[in-house]
Amino acid sequence: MSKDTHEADVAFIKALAELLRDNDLTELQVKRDYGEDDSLNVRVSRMMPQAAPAVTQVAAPAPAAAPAAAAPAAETAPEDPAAHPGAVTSPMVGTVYMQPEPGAPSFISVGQQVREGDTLVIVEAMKTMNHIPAPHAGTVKRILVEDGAPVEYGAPLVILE
Amino acid sequence: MSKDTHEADVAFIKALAELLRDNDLTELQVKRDYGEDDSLNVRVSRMMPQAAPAVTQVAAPAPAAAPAAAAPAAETAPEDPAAHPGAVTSPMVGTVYMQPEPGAPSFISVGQQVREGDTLVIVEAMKTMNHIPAPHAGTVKRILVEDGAPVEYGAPLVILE
Amino acid sequence: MFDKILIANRGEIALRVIRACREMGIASVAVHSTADADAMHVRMADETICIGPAPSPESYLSPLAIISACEVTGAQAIHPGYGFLSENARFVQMVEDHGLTFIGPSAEHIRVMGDKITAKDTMRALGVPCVPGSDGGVPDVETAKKIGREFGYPVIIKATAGGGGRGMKVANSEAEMERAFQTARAEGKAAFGNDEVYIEKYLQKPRHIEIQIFGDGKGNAVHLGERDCSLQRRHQKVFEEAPGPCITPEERKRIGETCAKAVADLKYSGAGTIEFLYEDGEFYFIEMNTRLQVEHPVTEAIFGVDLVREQIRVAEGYPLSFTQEDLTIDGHAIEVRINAEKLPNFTPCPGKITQYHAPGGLGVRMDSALYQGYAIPPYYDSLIGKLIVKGRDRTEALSRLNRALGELIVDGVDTTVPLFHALLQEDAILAGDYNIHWLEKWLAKDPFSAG
Amino acid sequence: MFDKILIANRGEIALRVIRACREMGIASVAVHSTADADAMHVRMADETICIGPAPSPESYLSPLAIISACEVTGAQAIHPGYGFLSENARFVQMVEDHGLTFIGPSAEHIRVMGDKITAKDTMRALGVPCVPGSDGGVPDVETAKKIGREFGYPVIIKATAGGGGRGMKVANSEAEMERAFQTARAEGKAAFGNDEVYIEKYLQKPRHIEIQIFGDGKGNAVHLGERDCSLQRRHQKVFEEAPGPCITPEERKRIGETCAKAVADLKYSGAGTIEFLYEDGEFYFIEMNTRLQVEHPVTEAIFGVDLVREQIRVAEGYPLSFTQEDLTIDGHAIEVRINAEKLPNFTPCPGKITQYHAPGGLGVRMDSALYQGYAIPPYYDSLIGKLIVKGRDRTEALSRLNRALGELIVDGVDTTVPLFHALLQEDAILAGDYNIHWLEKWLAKDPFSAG
Repeated sequence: MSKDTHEADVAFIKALAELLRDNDLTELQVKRDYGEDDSLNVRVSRMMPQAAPAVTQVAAPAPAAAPAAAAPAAETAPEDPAAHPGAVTSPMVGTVYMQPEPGAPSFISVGQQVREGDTLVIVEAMKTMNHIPAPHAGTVKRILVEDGAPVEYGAPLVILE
Repeated sequence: MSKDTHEADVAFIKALAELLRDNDLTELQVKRDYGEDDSLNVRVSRMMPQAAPAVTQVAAPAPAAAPAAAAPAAETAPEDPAAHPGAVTSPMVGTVYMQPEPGAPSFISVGQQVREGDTLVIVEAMKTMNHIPAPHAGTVKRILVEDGAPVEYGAPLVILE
Repeated sequence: MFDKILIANRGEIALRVIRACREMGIASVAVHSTADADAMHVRMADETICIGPAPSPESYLSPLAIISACEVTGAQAIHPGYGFLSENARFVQMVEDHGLTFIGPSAEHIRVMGDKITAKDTMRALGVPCVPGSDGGVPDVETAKKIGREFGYPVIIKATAGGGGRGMKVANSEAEMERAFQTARAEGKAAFGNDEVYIEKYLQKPRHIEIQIFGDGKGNAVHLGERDCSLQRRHQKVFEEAPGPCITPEERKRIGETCAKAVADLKYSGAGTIEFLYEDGEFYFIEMNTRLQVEHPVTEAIFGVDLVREQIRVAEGYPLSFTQEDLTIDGHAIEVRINAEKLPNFTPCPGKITQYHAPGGLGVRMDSALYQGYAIPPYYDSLIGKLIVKGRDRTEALSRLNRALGELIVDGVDTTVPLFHALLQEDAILAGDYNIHWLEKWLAKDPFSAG
Repeated sequence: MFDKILIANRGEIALRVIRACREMGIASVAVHSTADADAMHVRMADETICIGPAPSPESYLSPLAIISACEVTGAQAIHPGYGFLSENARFVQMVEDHGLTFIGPSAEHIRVMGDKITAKDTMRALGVPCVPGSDGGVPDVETAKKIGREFGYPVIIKATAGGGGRGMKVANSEAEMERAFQTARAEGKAAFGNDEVYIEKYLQKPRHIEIQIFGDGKGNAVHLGERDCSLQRRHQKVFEEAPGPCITPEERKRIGETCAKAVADLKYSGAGTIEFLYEDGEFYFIEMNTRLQVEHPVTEAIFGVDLVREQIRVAEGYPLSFTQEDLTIDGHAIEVRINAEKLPNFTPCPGKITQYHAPGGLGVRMDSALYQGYAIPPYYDSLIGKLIVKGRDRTEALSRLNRALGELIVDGVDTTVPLFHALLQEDAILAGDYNIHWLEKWLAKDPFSAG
């Protein structure tokens, strides 16, 4: 396929997208056969600004009486720190400690440079203190947990860049 | 392929989109054959401002063990005679008779001209013979039922044009 | 044994009957209006037939359409469900005349019980207790006082020609009788030009207690205890339970046996319910429903029997599959009616079900014709499901109800589920301490204004 | 009373426990792996906590993760469900050591019953019948014949050093004993270099009958009759019923009381199941499961009790809420296990549920963690639901099962539903005439080749 065709196709799809927006459409599907072995299949869809159920086709049931679980909701939140490429997450369920012992200074502070292997925080699980090391050298951009806070498996602790 | 074709397609689709919007439609599907190996397939849909889920993805459950009901399926079949503008449908549940009495000639045959009010068939319900009249004058294009057959309410009997 | 039964109904009750048919190996025919082509009862039945347009009088209420559908499909019997044609004596007569079997009592029994006065006279003659009333007009205060002493106060004095509350006075004691009697007379005279009055026992806070009975049509009958259906809004039951929280085993036995004997004497056939007002240990007949009730599942839950199967068996001429001795109460059951209605005004709320998830687990029964993607049509009543729970006792049943309501998901339309969540917060409900006025009074306090 | 219970499991059993907690007013904590963030047990619980990645050893099987999750959430007790850590004595010891309550028996009881030989010795000492076997090696044919007469034929002669079928010979009568004995010896010698043999009673067509017991940990215990779980494929139960179609009330009483006495003597705490092979009126102990069984709902159905509630009560130190006298059987119940597996090879079939509709109505219970739109992850076992039906008798239960299976819709993945539709066509199933070999033999005939 030539570059020309690609460009033409892109222009075509762009036109469709504009068309979708201008006409308040939700979906547009085009199949265009130009001849043998040359066809274009486009489907453009757009979620309505306000409409929640549109894309999440079958939103999962959430029992009315039961409080919504925090974890699953967080995953789809726009700013999920766990999704940040520099996020260091908890390898276990437990309680976070920012210092080696009560009263001692914290392992890290925002803006601090750390080397690979430096302890960032401790996660205590079943009376065992697990040092969570920096996976690589970098700067502590954000600290996402508080001293003494419980954390789930996979919870983001620190953002290191 | 050529830029011309693309532009023509976009113009065509744009027209469809406008048509959709102006006429308050929700979906429009077009398949256009321009000749051998040259065809265009378009589907344009639009969510109603208030409407809930966009495309009705959730197909209705049909219990595995229960035989599928014939009626609902028929309604969505591509060639539903009941949807034909010339269809004369049964105004009641009953049994269809094509003649006034056994052995007599049928009221109608295909190709026959009928006047408004002429009996097309009889639908018997609870021992009562209900003459089904032609709603308007015309030609019997098709007879969709057989003598003695049971019919539902709304079942197409005859196509009259 | 019937080969094929036509169900002259829709919604959850049509499904209920289809289920019984399938378990009995009998083919089922669903009838439907054009508006119900996608309804669950149509999807579930072995055969389906469209009988008319959306308005009920031309479809579900049309004897001609129903009987025609039987003829066309070869169904031998008709189960009417509740509502629609289920208590239409003329229809039942037509069914009988066409050589078909109506799964229910005879046209004659339906006719007798369909007329309130005849029903009351019949029941009184059979020994069923009714609200005590004077036989016709009461001529003077002395007679009125005599009646008052006989019935016990309070009594109500009503203008014979009256209605709408005018010419009605309550006397709470003999001291109040003279004034109440004269006032009622005067009001009757002024409003209706007739000063004749009659006197009835006045019930202040009665409960609605109904007795489930079953006759075999041959002079045998049993009772299946009571249901308490006092929680009503505009005479519509919303929450029913069995056994009744206030009924003692002795009361159950007494009124149950009275009812069973009455319907046995009538040679009544099939399921029926004798409704009473209940106050201070006494029962007062209101009416008899000659059909299956919406709330029959609470009785099924505590007795472990299938009332629809039994209806079909009896209609076929089989004896009842249980005797009175077989019927023992096990546990406690509650039903709540889930309507597609928007609170606080209970405005009907038809529409498309975008999500549906039924509660499950131990002791939970869901009778509903909903499915995800179904569109509730606007033409019929708003009952979309019945949630029935059973526990070893009332406390367990209430906990289970709370749990199950929390699991139920019906999205896309408003429902009465929040009503039940709110009721389960009320001490009176938890204690079973309510009467037929309780719900209306509670609703009058506008409990949903905040939500 | 516990305020908060953590459920160390997933799927339908986690849901089962959450339901019991909610009915008891106890907060529930769901633990989950990253693969289960959208699972129903996570959506239903009051609190949730992610404890590890998808592989079970790092999440549901990790004592550290589970106990940590308790500490972090403040849960006082752990319900293990079945599978995973439910019979891990080391885990239970850790739970106890951390001052938490394990909802189940003591670590010691789990340890004893976890070792087959110790379990058998313990049970035999407590009077529970075991498969008769010679005490160690049998020196000669005469002794073998004596043993044969004692046990009753057939018996099986096994090489002490044997395995895999070699060195195993069946003697159906005394006439066959000499040859069988000598052959087993010779094969043992040839294959393992050891000609010592021992003798056991040989069961030809046993049924799998298991007795549900419940102890209060203080020396009191009851039994809740038996379940027949003979229909198995590769030692996985697929269809369970209670009461057992072949067990007489006398047999139930005898073996039930024996089992209840045994666990009372052990001071066993909580739910347990004693599994037997059953043949010709005799029970032979196999093993004891020191946890709730998958198939516990059939027992709940016929006895009207909530076994999970009872587990929680007993773990809190309360007495059982019922006595042996309270426990009477009402009706018949059947459970079928719906697995996400593709027939005929039972290949696991994870994937997205595009449609889910649970059966409803009278006598139907669905325990499932499915919902429409849920994606079954490939990491765990394939059980996606249990359909439990109850009828007044076995015939009614079978009809109801057939009806309910017809209503169930699980689209998007293959399931074992067609297996049950097919089984319900088999006379042996309808008659209850099957044993532990029946299903494998039937499957060997390739009943799904056409479909």
